[in-house]
This record gives sequence, C-alpha cells and structure tokens, in this order.
Amino acid sequence: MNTPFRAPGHGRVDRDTTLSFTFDGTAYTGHPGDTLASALLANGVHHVADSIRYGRPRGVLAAGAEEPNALVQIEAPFPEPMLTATTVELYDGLVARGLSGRGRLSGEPDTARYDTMHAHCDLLVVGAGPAGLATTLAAARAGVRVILVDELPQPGGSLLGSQERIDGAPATRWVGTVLAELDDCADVRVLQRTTAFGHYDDGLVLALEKRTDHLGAAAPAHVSRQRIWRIRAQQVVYATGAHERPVAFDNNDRPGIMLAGSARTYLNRFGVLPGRQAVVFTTNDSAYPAALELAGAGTRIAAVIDAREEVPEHWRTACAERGIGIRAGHVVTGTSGIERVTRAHVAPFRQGRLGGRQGIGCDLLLVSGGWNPAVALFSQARGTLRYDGGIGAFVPAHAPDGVRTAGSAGGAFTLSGALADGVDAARQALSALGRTGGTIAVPTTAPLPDGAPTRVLWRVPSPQDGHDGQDGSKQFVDLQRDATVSDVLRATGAGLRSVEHVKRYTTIGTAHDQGRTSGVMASGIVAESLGVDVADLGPTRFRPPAVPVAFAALAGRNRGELFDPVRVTALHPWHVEHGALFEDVGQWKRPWYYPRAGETTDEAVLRECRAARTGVAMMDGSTLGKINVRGPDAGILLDRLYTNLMSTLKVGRIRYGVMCGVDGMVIDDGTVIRVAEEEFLLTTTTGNAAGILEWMEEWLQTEWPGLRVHLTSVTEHWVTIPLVGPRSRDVLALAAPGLDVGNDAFPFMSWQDTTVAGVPARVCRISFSGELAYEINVPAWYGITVWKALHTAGSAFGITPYGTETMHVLRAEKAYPIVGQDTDGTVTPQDLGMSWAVSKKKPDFVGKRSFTRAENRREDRKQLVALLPADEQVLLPEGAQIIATSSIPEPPVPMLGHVTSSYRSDALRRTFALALVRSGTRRIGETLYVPLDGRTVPVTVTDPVLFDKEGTRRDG
Amino acid sequence: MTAHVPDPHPGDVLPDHPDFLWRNPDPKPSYDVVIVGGGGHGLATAYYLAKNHGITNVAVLEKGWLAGGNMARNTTIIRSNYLWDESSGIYEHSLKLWETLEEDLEYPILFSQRGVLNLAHSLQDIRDSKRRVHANQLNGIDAEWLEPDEVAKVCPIVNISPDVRYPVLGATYQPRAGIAKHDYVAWGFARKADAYGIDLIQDCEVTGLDIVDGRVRGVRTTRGPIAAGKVALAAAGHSSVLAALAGLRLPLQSHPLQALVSELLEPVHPTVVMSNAVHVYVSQAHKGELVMGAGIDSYNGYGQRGAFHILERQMAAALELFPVFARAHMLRTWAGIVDVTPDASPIVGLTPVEDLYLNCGWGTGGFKATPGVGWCFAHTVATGGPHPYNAPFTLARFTTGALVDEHGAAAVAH
Amino acid sequence: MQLIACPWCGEREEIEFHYGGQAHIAYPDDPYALDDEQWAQYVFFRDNPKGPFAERWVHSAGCRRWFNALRDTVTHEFLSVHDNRAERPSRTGTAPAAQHAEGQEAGR
Amino acid sequence: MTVETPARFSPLSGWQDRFAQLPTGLRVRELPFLTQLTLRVEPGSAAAKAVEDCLGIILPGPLRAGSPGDVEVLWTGPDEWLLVAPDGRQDDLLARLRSAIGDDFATVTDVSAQRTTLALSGPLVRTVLAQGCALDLDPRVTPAGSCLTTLLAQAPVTLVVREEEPSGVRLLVRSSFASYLATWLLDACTEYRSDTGGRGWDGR
Repeated sequence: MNTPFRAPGHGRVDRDTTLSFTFDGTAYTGHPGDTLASALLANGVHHVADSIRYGRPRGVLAAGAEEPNALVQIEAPFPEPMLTATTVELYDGLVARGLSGRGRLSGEPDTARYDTMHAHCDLLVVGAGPAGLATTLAAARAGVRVILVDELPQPGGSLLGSQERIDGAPATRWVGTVLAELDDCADVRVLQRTTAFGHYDDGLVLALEKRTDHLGAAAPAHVSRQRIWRIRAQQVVYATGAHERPVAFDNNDRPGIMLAGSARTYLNRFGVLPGRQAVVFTTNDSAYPAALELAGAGTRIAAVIDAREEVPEHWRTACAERGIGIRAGHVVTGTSGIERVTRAHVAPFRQGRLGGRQGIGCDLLLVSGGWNPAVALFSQARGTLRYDGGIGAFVPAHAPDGVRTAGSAGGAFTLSGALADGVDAARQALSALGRTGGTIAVPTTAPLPDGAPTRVLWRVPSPQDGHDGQDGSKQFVDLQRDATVSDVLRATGAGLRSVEHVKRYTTIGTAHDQGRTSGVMASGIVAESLGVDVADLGPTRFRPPAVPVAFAALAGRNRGELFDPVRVTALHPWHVEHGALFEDVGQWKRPWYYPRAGETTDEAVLRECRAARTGVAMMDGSTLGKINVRGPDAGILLDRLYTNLMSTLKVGRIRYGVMCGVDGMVIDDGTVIRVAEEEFLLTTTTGNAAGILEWMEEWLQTEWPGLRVHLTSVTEHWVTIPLVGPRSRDVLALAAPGLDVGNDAFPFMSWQDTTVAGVPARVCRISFSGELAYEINVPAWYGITVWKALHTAGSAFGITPYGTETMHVLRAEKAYPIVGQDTDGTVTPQDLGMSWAVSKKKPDFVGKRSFTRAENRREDRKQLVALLPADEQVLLPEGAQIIATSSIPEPPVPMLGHVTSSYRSDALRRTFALALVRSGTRRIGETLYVPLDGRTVPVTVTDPVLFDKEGTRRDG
Repeated sequence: MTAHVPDPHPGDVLPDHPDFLWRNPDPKPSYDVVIVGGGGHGLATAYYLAKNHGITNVAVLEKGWLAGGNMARNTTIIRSNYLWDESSGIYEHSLKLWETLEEDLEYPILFSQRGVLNLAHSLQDIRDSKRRVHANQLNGIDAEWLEPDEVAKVCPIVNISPDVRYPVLGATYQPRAGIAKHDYVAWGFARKADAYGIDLIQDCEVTGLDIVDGRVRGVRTTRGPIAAGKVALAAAGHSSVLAALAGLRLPLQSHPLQALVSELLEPVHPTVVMSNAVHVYVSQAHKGELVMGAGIDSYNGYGQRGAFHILERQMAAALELFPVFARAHMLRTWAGIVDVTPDASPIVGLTPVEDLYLNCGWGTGGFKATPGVGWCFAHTVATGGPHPYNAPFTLARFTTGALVDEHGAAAVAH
Repeated sequence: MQLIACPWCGEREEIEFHYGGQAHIAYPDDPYALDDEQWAQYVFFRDNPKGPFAERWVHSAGCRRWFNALRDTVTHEFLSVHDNRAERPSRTGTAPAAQHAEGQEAGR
Repeated sequence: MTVETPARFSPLSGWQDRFAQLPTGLRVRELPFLTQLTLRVEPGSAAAKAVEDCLGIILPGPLRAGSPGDVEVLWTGPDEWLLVAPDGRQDDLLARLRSAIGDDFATVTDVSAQRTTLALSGPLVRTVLAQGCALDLDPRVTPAGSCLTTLLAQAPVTLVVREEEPSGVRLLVRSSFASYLATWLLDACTEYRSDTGGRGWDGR
C-alpha cells in the first residue's frame, strides 16, 4: 500500500509490512519503523491538533522528544494521555487522536505490568548517536563495564536522519559494525527504547525502557510494559545531542512549519517528504543539507531565506546546482494559511529594519534558528552551564566529577567533531577509572566545507509592530502553552526581571516538552527587552524528569499486595482458616475478631470478652516486639531507659515497664522478664518494635558504649499465645502436664520454662485483662502445633480465640493504657495514673528531668479517667471531645479533653470509655458532657479501673 | 455531608496577570521596618503592615526572586482542620481571610473551596480523625467524618475497595478547604504592597544584622547596609541561618520536601485528597495538572532537591488510592526546604533581641497560613506584642513544655 | 538515592539508613543541675547549619550500627563518615559546636 | 493428654508447589529449621578467640561468610555474627560456646526461628535479584563468600553468595517477611516463566 508522501528510495521503515492505524477517526496505514508523526506526514496529515488557548491549528514541528505541538491521546489498545506523535512508535491497531493540550485518563484499570531493574557499570553512555557510539566502542575495547542507553528503537541517533558517510560508507554501516562488536562484549549492555530521565546523587541515572509499547495489542501480558532502570555508574557520558530551535515570527505556528533538521529526519529515517514545495528559513549552515536532501528527494525548494548577510560559498554553489535561490540578509516575517501554511512572507532585514515584503507560496516552511545542546541531564547532574553568545545557546561549562558530555551535547555540532569528542570522552572517563587502553582511531568523515557562524536571532520584528516594535501577539514562543512574544513583553513590562518570574507569568517552558524549543528563545527575548545579556539572566533550572514518565512505571511492582510488605505471624494461616477479620497494625495483619456466621462486630466482641471473663480465651500475641537484653550491665541499661527500677527484678520474675522520651512523654510500654542474672527479655508494642530497638541501640552505642550489654531482636523467634480466663489454668494443666500451675508454685508476674504440648515453652504469668492468664511462648516453628493443642485442650471449656478488639476491651476495663491510643506523645506516666511505675529511687532515667518542667507541674494536666455515659447504652465515639456544660456554647467551645477508648462491656453490662480529661483525677464524680450529633451526652467521670478494682481475679 | 460543587473546574484557562506588578527600586538607606524574606509570608506581612497599621516605610528583602522559595514549590493546599485550639485558631483566621482575599487583593488568586479529604486507613487513624473532627466542630470549623461510600461520593476516583493493602476506612472532610494558585497569591500581595509604596527589593541577601545594646538597628546586605527601626524575619527554611546572624539558636531543622506535577489532564479529581498513612496528597490544579506531595526527606537539607525513593514511594501510594492515575505522567519534580520544629507548630513572635521579630517553623503548613500569619505577624511587628492568634507560638514554650504538638494530626500533612 | 558509606558495610543506598540528627550532643552529666532553659536546649535545640554538619546515622537495614558523618547540607555530599566507637563521649554538658573534621576528637 | 512428636512448620512450608513452577533458570527452595545463633563478641578479644577455638573457625571479617564445617559463620556487624548450623544443633552449640566463653563478655542468643532461609540457584538468580536489590551482584564485585545484610525489594535480608554453587545465593529473611518476599520473587520471575527458555524477553 502506498501513501502519497513517501519518498521512494529513502528511509529505514519496513515497506514490506503495512500497519493500519486510526487517527481522529480516519483509517491510515504506515510501516514498522514509523512514528505516529511520520506515518501521519506520509499520509499528508499535518494538522494534528488545535492549540490549548487560542484553538489554532497545529502540526508537527519536530521529529523527536522536543516536539511541542503534536500532542496525541492514545485511545487503543489502552488509553494514555499526552504523548507526542513524534515519539509514539507505530503499531497495528493504534487508535489515537490529537489533543488540545490536555489528555484523558482511562477509567479502566491498567493491567499492564511495570518493573524496575538495578544495574551497575563503570561507564554509562546516554545516546547512541555518533558520539555515544564512539565513546561506547572505545570503552568497550578497554574492557570496562559499559551500559549504553538510547531512546530510539535502533542505534544511530542523528545518523539515522542524515545522509552522512563514515569511513567512506553510509554512516549507518559504521553503526552496524560498532553494534556487532558491542554485541560480542560480555560487559556491554545496549538498551534501546530507553530514555535516561533523571540524574541523581552518586552516579545514579534513571532510565525508562519502553519494552512493549511498540507492539500494541500484541504486547505479551507477562512482560513488563515499561521498566525503570536504576543505573549506578562510576562515570557518565551524556551524548544526548542537540535540539534545533525555531525563530519567532508572525504566525509561526501553522501546520507545515517544521524544524529543518526534523524534515531531514523525516526524509532519511522515515522516507517521508513533509511537503511538495518548501521555503527554508535559517540563521545558520545546518539547514542547507536539509534543503539539498529534500530537493534531491523531490521537494521543490522555493527559496532559502538566510538571515545572514554572508552565505558560505559551498552552500551557495550546492544550492545553485539544484536551482535553489538563496536570499541572504532576509527573514521570514510571517505566514499565510489556515489548516496548513500556504505562503511565507519574506523581507530583507538589515540594521534591525524590515524591508518590503514578498510572499512565497509553499506547503512547508522549514526553520532553523540554531541548535541548543541537550544539557538537561548534564545540568541535573550539577554540571554548570554558560551562555555561548556565538551560537545563542547554553553549553556545558564545568562538569562535576564523573560526568561529561560528548558530541553536540557539548557543542561539537559537526560529525567529525562529534566522533572525535566521543573518543575523547571515553579516554577521559577511562582515565578517571584508572584504566588504560580503549583508544580507537577516530572514524573518518568527509572534509567539512568552510562554514559561517550562526546569526543569533530570537524573533523577527512583526510587520504589525508600531514604532515601538512591541506587537508579538501572533509570534509564538511556547507553542504548547500558546504563549507569545507579546506575553513575554507584557511580563517584563509588568516589572518582572527574573526569567523564573517571566516563565510563571507566561507559563513558557512549563509544558510537556519542558521548553526544549522555547526556553532559550524566551530568555533571548527577555534579555532583548530589558537590554541585558542572556548570560546575565541565566538558564532556568533543569529538574527531573527530563521526559514525562508514567506514574505506573515509577511505582513498578510496588502495587497491590506488594505495595507494602504484609507481615504475618506463624499462626496466620489458622486465623484465615477460622474466619478472622484482620486489623492492619503497621505492616502486620493481626486478627481483629473472629465473627461467627450472622454475628455483628459487637456481638462477636461481646462473645469473645465473655469467654475471657467467664471461661477461657486465647489470642495471637506474637507481633509484640521482643528484645533480648544480655550482658553484665543489662540491668543498668534498663534502669536508665525504663521509668521503673529493673535491676532489682529477680530471676524468674516479671515487671511491667514504661519508657519515656527525653521530653518525659510516654513512648512505649511492655513487660520485662528476668531470664537470668545477666539476661532480660522485654516486650514492646507491636508498632514500635523496630523503633524501640533502634532507640535502645542509639543510647547504648552512642551514649553509654561502655556498658557491656547486647540487644537482639527475637520478635519472630517466638510465637506468643496469651491464654486468658478463669479456666486458663485448667487448659494449661492439660497441655502442660509437667507444670505445677498452682498460684504458689507459679505466682503472678513470674515465668517458668516447661513443656507445652510436647514443645519446650516459656510460660509467663502476666495478664493484660485482669483475669487469670498465662502467656505461652514457643519457638515459632511450633506455634501452630501448640496453638491447636491449646485449642483442643480448651474445647471442653469453650475456649474462644479472640482478636485485638476484645483485647482492647478487656484491658480498658482494667484501665491498662494502649500507647498510641490512650497516649499521643503529650502524655506522661503520671497523666496515666502510673506514678507507681515511676521509680522514686533512681537518681535519673530518660525523661525524668522533664517531669519537673513548668508545664509538667501543672495540676490541671489532662489525666486518664473513665467515663460512664448516663445512658448505659450510649457508646461514645472514640475521639469525641468533652465539655463542661450540657448545652453547647458558641464556638470556640472550651474543651476539657477527649475520649481515647470506648467500648460496650459485657462484664459491666454497659458502655464505658477512657478519656484524657483536664484535671481528670480531681473531677472524679463530676458530670461532664460529650457533644454528639448536635446534643450532649452526660457522662460521669470515674476512676479508670472499672472492673475488679481489687484485682481478685488475676489469681483465678 | 454537604453537597459540594468545585469551582472553578480543573481545566480552565488561567486568568491573565495584570499589566503591572511592582517597581524594582534600589534600597533606601533606612526603613521603619525591614522584612527579611520575600516569600508569601514576608509579602503578606508587608501588605498588612500597610493596610492594617498604616506602616508603609517598609522594605521586603529577597535574596533571589520574589516568592521563589517555598511559595513557588508547595502544593497549595488550604485548610484549617488542625487538632489543637491554638492551631485551629490561626489557621481558621487564615482561611477566613482566604475567603475574601481575591476581592481584597483585587487579584484572581483562584481560591477554590473544593474541600479536602484526609483519609483514614487504620483503626487508630479513625480515632485520630474523629478526634480532630469533634475538636474542629467545637472550634467552629466545618469538619465532617465520612464513611468510605461517602468518600466515594465526594471523590469518585478514590479506590475504596476493601481489598487493597491499606483500605480506605473513612475520611475527614473540610468542605471550605481547597487550593489557590500560589504565584497569583504571592504576586497579589506583592502588587498591593508595592502600591502602598513598600519597596520590594530582590537579589538582596542579608549577610548580617546590626545589633547594638541588645537591639537591632539594621541589616547588612549584598546591596549595602540598610538601617531599620524593626526587623522581621520571615525566611522559612533559611531561618536558622538568619537567626544565627543575631546570635539566636532556634529549635528548627530544615528538611527537603518534594512535590511533583503531571501534564494537563481533563478534570478527573474534584477535591483534595490527603493520606498520611500511605504518604501522599493530591489535587488537580486549575489548568488540569495533578499536583502531588509526599513525605519529608528525613535528613536536614538546604539543596532544594530530594531523593528519588520518596517520589517512587509517592507514585506507588498514589496508584493505591487512585488506580486511574496509572498512565498519567510525572512531568516535573522539585523540592522546597521546610523548617520543622519539635512540635510541628510554628514560632511567631518576639525574640530576645529588641525590635527583632521572628516568624518560622511552619513546616508544611506555611502556604495555607499566608494571609493569617501575615495579619498576625504584622500586628506583632507594629504593636510590639503578639496578636492573640500567635500568642501561643512562642519560643519559650520549648522551655516550659507547653508545646502545641500537631504531629498526631499533621504528621506529613499539608 | 544517595549512597552512604557505612563504616562497616561500605556504600549503601540511603534507604538502608535512618537519620539521627546532630551528632555530639552528650546527655548532660547532671540534668538536675540545669535550669529548664538549659534542659530545653538539650531536649529541643539542634544546630541547623547550611553547609557541613556533623550528624548521626544508623545503618538500620544493615549492621545496625550508629556512626557519625560530616555531611554538607547544601550538596548533601558526605564529607566523611566515621565509626563512633572511636569517639567516646566526653561529658561536656550541652551541645558543643557541631562542625568538626574527621578524626578530630570532639565533645560527643 | 498424649504427646506425639510435635509437628513443626517453617514460614514457607506451604510454598513448595509455587516454587516448583518457577522458570527453569531459577530454583528456589526453603531450607527450614536451620539452627541460627546470634553471636556478639568484640573481635580480637579473648572471648572471640575462645569462640574461634571452640568452633574451629576464624570469625570472618566484614561482609564475609565463613563455612569451615557444619557451622557457617555470617558477619552481620562489627561485633556480631550469625552462626548457622543444621537443624537441632542449638542446644549443643549454645552449651559449648557459653562454656568456652566462660566469664568473658560475649553473648550467644538462639534466634533459629527468627529467620528462614531460601536457597536460590540457577542462571537467573542475579537477574531476578537485580530487580529488587540495589547492590552490585556481579561476581567480580560480590564474589562467593560475600555476606550482605541489605534490602531486597522492601524486605530486610541477609544475602550470602555461596562458595560451592557458583550461582547459588542464600537469602535469610525474617519469618514475618517470608511470604512477602516469596510473593515478590514469584512476581519478579513472571516474565521468565513462559516459552523463552528462561532468558527473559528480549523485546523484539
């Protein structure tokens, strides 16, 4: 199948295969190797979309990632917004439409896979153009580990879009030879379709590999669609090329206006003639090969408009041979046309004045305003830039260690220069690596004709200008943002002097293309308007990413169940099997409660509570942090970190302990058991396990390194099973026949090593419910076996597994606080009514000094109390605030505190709550009020311990 | 739950800036008040000094370009639903000012009261959230608790499926909260301050403070010495460095805070969603870009650059909450420098040096406080004593222990 | 993603580490000899320099060892790291000067 | 109540079938119930010497593993090692070591069930690990005998490159993270699973 604008004998697309695609509802064809842009141009489609602000028709300006105009929405096979037609590889079945600057997200879930790969190398080369290939080859020969990333589907870079020759043959043959040699090097990795987008600290370069996008619907589902490469490189060479920049003139935004070098690429890489009759407007030599090659392929070049007075003899002659007229000292002042440029207006331009205009008919207007080295990544790497007034561009100045440019990215714009620079970059990188070898001869190229310097020209005065020359309302600087020269001049007129301000005022450079074609031009126009040098304004900062990257690619495989690790205990499978609902506590999944068929949450929790208070119940306490503290000075360390005195604890005994921060606020609590004279085992709350170990190590290692103590986390070594309730003793006696479970032999707050269900176990007599209770600890491998054995042994007593909710109710009935629920970082042990846990004997411990600060001495601190709603059925919401009056005054309402915990109690046959209340202890007996749904609920303040205040139940 | 119509809709073309913003004067030898820091707070303070107190012989000194620091780098969320009375007082004062600021400044600041959702993902999140809602309501701040299905009504693209790693268990909602366009806000204040005759002086870095007998007399700058009756510091992340010039040590640590935007997208996200638990907050700005922030980098930094793993985590978190964002593209990233105090509340008021005033420690709350703190700081500078709203935020609270600990409620929040 | 050179494990990505703030803040010899303001200095006040800063880090995901580092807070570059076991604390009261060069014995 | 030999379950005991479906280039199996002891002792001290004599080993230096006999010694910190031995050796080893240490300051703690061990082998090992491990696992950089405590994806692991298996790697992972890590490993292998001979997809 043929398309009207394919140039016979040109291009590298596979013409034997035809791909069908749809654009804006019309079916077209193209070939493998096409981009969507090249395929559209081959079909004669220039008008891709309308602009965002003014709705003006827009076409294809460029051939790569610098494209500001040709924004498209992919609709099939899966919607993706805001891609440039110049970077979308064509595939069969592609459905796309042009966008007016805003894309559409799919409402359907994206099922594609994304992943990440770490890689390490001595040298990373970014860009497989002539310079990058020369660098890579030289380094590969030196035997270092090299990674070469390149954004195109095939290596060659600018060579793919030119008719240059290397070593006497078409340049692409040299590319093939180099690739073949690199293929044979085990330590060279070449990644095509891979765009470096971020340079971070210590040589970390991030690159996005588009692995299956070009396959469309045929992309295999098991392969990641896109991959983020995290490349850690000792040395980085940015051979990222250069971007051609346009010149601002009236109506410089019409479809059919294209960068000259891009037109050359469309011809040579894609075999596409972007127009039949072209006007070429240039300020430098680089547009001449474009004009000549297009002429050679059949485009009629109506004229070359060269802003310079002098055109090099070589190009004069070559153009003359083709019958191409050159108008030196002329500029394009404007264009005509609606859907497509039909005419370029040309005038002499000397001493800042335009001469008489003349129109030249054309369907293609090629523009070259010079070249900007692609320095975004170099700049991200903290390379500094300087303004080169000769070429009107920012170029690398000072390179940081381990980073350099090669080729046109560093200002070496000729092929021979780029190749030599590439070889030199390899030499320098190898030298920095302390490696020798790797010299290759610089490939030979045709001798360069004598050239002439670029004329730096940002904008052509508008013929519409008045005497002040200030009308630039149709001279577009940022095509994607529809920002014009007028906008820039308004900004400077408003008093703005910083390019950053102008950028924000006009929105120039903030779009998808990151101002590749507009940034320097905007600086130039600002500088002209303020009468300063561009160098004084400086470039705007380059920030990652250098190209837009899909959120999903950055998330990689950290999605769904892999978003964050799910931590489970050894008993988890049992909980799942038995219908537990789970609560997320940090990364842990903890059983919340075990509803039976038809039960509500309340019913299930009341049932579980009842079992614990009247029969026997068991839970999985394995997530508690466990730290083994061992060494001759273990007691000293614990004395310094706990508010309690721990060194006096006897072997075989257990003590509850509280830890405070240096500010005197409670940070954690748990139990401490003395295993041996020089060994303790302490528990932390589930969520704080890692933090408390790190905190203890910090004190030990940095403050008291002389203490002979070692801390070891044993959290997951043990499965911990609290066995709770009046019948717990009976159950344990069955499961541990060798253990004397009597109160005398095994008193409260003691522990014993024994055998439970045939498994060596450590059993502790501790209770977080006030009931007779045991805590059975076994190595985690035996956890399920012991759990099941206890469950079996307890079946005759109606043993009931319970979850965190029931645990919370039971402990609240006894006023045992939960750190993080009944405390919030502003609560002292005294506030919790735990002065008993604060040693009076110890001269110091962490937090003690803060207790005497003014705020801590106040008598009206918030203190933990219980609240009993007058209506025993009313459940106060946790978090509810407490006020003094039965009616709610106008805001701001003085608040006395808040409800930290609130439950229905089976044991109390009513609801109750714990609360932190200002002067709470003093208010015991008072009635306070909790605003709820516009009314207030009266509550009585009571001592926080509501159940078994005398503690008669703990011994059974 | 109140029905809410976001206004203006994302996707609107931005209004033009005025034809004139400000003069670019050279510094005079002397001013009644020198404000150090030409960010949002400094500019707002200048404006209210003139407007509320008639003090116009004022210079605002900015070492770079106006509003080029955190004002240019934040995610523009405005809300007042803070936990403690002290915080909700000043933030609600600020929110009320936001509600009339467009008319006041005669500048289209695009204040859009599209509501803010703070998601809860754990039972403790629910407790903390409800505690804040109850406190807010009693403080006269619009706040509601929403169940997951109500969350979906406010923001249909939030994934409320119970099957995700950290399901959405509900959210607090402040309907009057929202976003504004940061440059427009800063320039609005700057333009008005300039019109009052206040000198906005850019590229002018303060290199020293002249202190005689415990009293500040002026500043030394890269553009020469400037005498001042009073000096007000409003330099956010750079406050420690400036305070050190006066021999003051502050309980501040400066950290990078990163944010990013996507390309422009059709309207998809009608409100603002924040999640402390999965560390992301996101809104869709007026032109249509998704604006996102994440957690603070853990270490001190002045480099206006953050670490990539924070962004990577942020993207994963965003997709957990908003699966439809999968193929949106990260267009641009940046970092600001936030100055954080031990209790995550600001320091606004007097210093041990006479006539030297301090406003700092706003952490991630600075943007939303802009008009409120400008109002109160101007009062403090003009009268020599704190406004009731900033009276609790003294430096002395770290000695007495009377902290305003917003960690529980604010955490990474903005 | 910076690399931090753990004195024991060598260069690792920063996510393996936790930050511990300013180094060389010794716990006061006698906290009760300090008035509330001096105590507040110890509890809440830390240097916040723009430039080199002596800090504590811990290699949480590796060898779990705390160590000291000198890092430039502008460039984020680590100027040096050192095993803090070589630097025993000298009990000099509240925070001494933050900046010191590698190997210099400071009042940690 | 009759007590039979109690059954033990390792953290990944249910995963054999899933591991069996991995691509041919990667073999994964759990080595359950290994004896693991944390040894803390100052290197070069008398206690360290006593330990070395007792076990007939030299305590390996930073980032190294030593495997003189049936006790493998993994360096995990400047004064910390993990001793790994076959199933059931903890009581014997603890007794011998504590006796050897005597009154000197050194501690040994049984942490056998704290972690489980995955043995990975096959040509895909490094490729799969590179998807979640930031360290350079090239054998020239990380040779056999290396022992690195680090992160794999979001799980803390100790990664040991084995002497006897050129492409063999052992991962010691905390028990609560084991199923996360296994899930991650399976996911990271997805693209190598089908029809591509275990080379992974070459993108063409």
